[in-house]
Amino acid sequence: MIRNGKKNYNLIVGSIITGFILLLILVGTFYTPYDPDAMDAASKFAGVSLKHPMGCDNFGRDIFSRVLEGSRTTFIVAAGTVFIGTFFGIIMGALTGYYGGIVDEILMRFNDAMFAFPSILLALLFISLFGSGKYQVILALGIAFIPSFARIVRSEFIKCKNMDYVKNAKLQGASNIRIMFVHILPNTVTVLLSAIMIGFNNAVLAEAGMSFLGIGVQPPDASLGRMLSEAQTYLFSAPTYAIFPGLIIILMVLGFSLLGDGLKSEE
Amino acid sequence: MAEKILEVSDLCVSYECARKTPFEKKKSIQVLKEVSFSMEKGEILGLVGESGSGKTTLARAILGMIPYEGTIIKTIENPQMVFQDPYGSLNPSKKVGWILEEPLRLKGGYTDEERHEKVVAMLHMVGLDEKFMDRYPRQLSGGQRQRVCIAGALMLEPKLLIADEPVSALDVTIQAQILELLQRIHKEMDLSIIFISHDLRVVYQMCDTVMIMKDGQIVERGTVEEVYFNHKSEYTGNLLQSAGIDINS
Amino acid sequence: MDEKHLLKVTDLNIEFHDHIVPETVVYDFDLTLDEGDIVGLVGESGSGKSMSALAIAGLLSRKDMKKRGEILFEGVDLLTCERSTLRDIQGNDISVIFQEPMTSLNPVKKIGWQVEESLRIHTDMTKEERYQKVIQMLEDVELDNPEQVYNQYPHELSGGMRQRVMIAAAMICAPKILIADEPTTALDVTIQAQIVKLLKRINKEKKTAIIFISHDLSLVKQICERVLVMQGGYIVESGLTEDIFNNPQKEYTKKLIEAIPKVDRNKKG
Amino acid sequence: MKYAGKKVITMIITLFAVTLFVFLAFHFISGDPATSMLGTEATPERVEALREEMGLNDPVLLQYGRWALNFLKGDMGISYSYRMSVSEMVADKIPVTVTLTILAFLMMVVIAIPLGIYTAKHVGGVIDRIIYMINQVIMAFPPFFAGILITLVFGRILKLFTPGGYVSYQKDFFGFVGYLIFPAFAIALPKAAMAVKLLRSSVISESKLDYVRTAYSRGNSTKAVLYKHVLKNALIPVITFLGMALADMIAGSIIIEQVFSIPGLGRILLTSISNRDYPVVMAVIVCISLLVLVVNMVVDIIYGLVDPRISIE
Repeated sequence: MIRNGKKNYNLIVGSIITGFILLLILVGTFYTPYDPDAMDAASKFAGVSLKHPMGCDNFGRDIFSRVLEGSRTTFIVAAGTVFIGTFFGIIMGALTGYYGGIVDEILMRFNDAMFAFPSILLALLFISLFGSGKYQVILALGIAFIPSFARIVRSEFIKCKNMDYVKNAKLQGASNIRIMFVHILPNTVTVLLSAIMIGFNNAVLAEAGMSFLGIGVQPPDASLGRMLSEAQTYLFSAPTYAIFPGLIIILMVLGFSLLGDGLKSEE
Repeated sequence: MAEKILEVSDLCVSYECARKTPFEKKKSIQVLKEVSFSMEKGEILGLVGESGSGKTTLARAILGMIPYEGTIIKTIENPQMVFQDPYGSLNPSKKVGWILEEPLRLKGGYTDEERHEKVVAMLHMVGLDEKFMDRYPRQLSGGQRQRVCIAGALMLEPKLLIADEPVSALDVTIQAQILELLQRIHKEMDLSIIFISHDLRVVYQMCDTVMIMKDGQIVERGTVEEVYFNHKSEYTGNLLQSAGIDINS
Repeated sequence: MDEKHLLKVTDLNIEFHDHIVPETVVYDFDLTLDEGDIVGLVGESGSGKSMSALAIAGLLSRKDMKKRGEILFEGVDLLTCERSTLRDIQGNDISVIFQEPMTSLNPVKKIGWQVEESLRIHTDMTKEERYQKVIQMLEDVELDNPEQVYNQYPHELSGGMRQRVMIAAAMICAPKILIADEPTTALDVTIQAQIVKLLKRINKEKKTAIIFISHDLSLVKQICERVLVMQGGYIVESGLTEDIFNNPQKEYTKKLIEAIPKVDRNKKG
Repeated sequence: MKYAGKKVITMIITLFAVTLFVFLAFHFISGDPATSMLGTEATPERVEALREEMGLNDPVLLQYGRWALNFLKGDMGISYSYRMSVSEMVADKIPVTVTLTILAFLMMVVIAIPLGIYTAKHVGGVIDRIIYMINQVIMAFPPFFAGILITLVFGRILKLFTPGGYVSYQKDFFGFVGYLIFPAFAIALPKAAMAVKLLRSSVISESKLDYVRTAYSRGNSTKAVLYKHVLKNALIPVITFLGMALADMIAGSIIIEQVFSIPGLGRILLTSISNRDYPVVMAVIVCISLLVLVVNMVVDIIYGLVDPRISIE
């Protein structure tokens, strides 16, 4: 983490924040102070206290417990989205970038059209056809994210396939599949990693946005975006209800983007 | 008369230009125009020309890397190539050991130990020791990289090596060492070499025979002495003069 | 003060401070240059030849050259003078051409704009006068159709043409010193020979002093009267080109000269 | 000019593909429109009659052609839930969303370009580092959360505007724009932060290139090098980004409209999605796509004007 005598603050701070968030999610998986869905009329809009570190919402549910569960949902959705996007993006980008030709031409035109499309719009289209819910959101965002990953992988493959080491491998008799996935793919890791970081952040923001609109994750699953949309009504009376879920989203995104920047300058 | 290992006749190669619209007619540029020559076993053939003369295309056609018209008869198996840019021809994400073992893995039939032994032997052959196996290409100097490239090309013990500007990215003193290495393996491994270069001095030192190319055609072909001191074509004279070579010395 | 030399560099040291320990790339570099001289700076990569040249052109950060030494141009120390004085000299009295004409030209500006830039900065010429001057200069570096080239972009020209454009831009204010940093390395031999001929002509006709930097000894031998051989940041040997080639004193110089492949009829008996 | 023409053709082809895709998606997945319109209790005969009347028994492509042609004429079909013309429903929503997006875009450019240049000029300085950190945090802000905070701070606490007090542009244009300023700010802020970051890194990487050294060698001052040489090159990637950001903003306004209760395209889209009012959903999605595609086309053309290497190729 130290290079040329200068500390890589991005990497350090990014790791700390991301570590903290991952810890929260991990803890939240096994233990929450209260049942996130348990309502308690007595502690309705309870303020910040030792009993309720982030206060309570309009049904008297413990916000901290709900934030723990909500961040897990958000994280799972984002991770699933990025996985789908990366997996199919790599396959599509590798094949089109490596082989080129008419299939590449058509797929890329299609890709360009999809890419020009804001991913949230595509996800909305999908949701309006297939309904809302956690898995629908993962699928919708995942599909919407494929073009951007495919584009990145494709351009890396185009760059690499003209390199002499690829020609050399071909000359030595390596098969196309081997060249694509053993020789070229490892060289795209740096670029891919930073794309994954950015993609993850976009997925977090998109999921939060969709759940905020009420067309993302559905109850009983808690989600940070949903909490924010519920909190909006009680903004003045219970500002902590909105601020804490918002803060967690910001930290999650901030951590990954600092980490991404840090990794990039480490290269 | 030594045996012929390579015979090229009426070789034509053309590249298609990218079309601007799908309606446009396909255009193509002819890069090689009816090239014919042959090469003998043990020969070091210099291939000289300026950029765009088609020398690299000729090499690729011989190696079967691009489609061509005409005939190429090779009596030797799996010729290998050494590229100009030692930075680009080594996979940056792999260690030297992995890179050198790859041809053996692809061929198959070796155990892990055999592969390892062969790589170590080859590293010694090109003047490096086995600790280089665990290094990445970016940790090597330009000269060391080019040695690794040569080692990689020799792993399958080819009888023909095509070296495309193997020393032009290197400093003069390193250049001299690599040329010496090529000459040594030429003798020790009974290797024929096609040596592509734009540098007439290097070619003179390195090669037995030389072929001057211009615009996809062979301008002149002969032993270096013939071509350098008794050239028949004006273009050759122009090249020699441009390089500041005084042929009367 | 030594005012009779056009350029006098003494004890130039260059250190880079990117790392914890400063890295010295040039030690105690000395050079004198007079009107009409052509001096060669020869060495392998990392020898410090380009860095020395960039220092003379005022293109290095002054904090990297603080250790000691001076660069006197007509008596003015370029390392300590006002920045504006240095800028007045750059492009006007001292010009540079670089190895890669493609990347050294601004990709989104027309050739004419780039060639006349020094005129815009250093003279009060009108637009029309500048245009005439640029056309004349483009003709002077033997470019066909200067009017057409004026309106083209760098990517529309060939490598040789680009280097001619670079020379035109460098020579437009008739500088006293032209620094040529590996100007022909990226070019084909025949083009290389043409560029070398052009530089020689400029030197003869305009009395411009040239510092010619190259890794190619045989090329330097053709062009330069004097030569400085550098290695690892030091000047190993300097003197008249003829003396150095015929009678090298230092081991390294000998090695360099030996490394040039010889073309000699009796080689292979 | 040839280049611009090519871009226009590309856009038209893409628009064709997108509308066909949307049409087919709804055609095959959304179920039978006749049933949707008549409700589940309708007799099969009535449904069949309506199907015939609506042309639903024709081949799909013919239906697409008819739909597209009507769409071009301004007839976007009839809403299932409101039984009124979709065109009428959508028509007065478009100016709202477009104004919101344009406002946000202008704010982004006005904030990002000067700030980006400033930070690039002072790389490594204290202010640069502070701006970098602020930037990173702002980029992490979900736009709707920014909207919520803006409502809280500027609306509830400082009382600079009345949350929920949207004014129609037909009634009071200036009041309308005044109300949109804060939502536009919420949309612009994260994008502006990204643009600052991109411009900064673009200027820095351009400054390392050889032509910058050439510019200095001619006696240019640091300022002259930045403004006359580096900036134009550095802006090329930023233009692409601005185009994408504008497209994103059109889509992003869907969420912000919800936060600030603005009756724009986003609002109507969401209501229609929950009502399964497919003709409206389709119309809004196609309208937004059209806006996005036009923006992309304009960006491509500007790109060609700025970068001579593109248009000539």
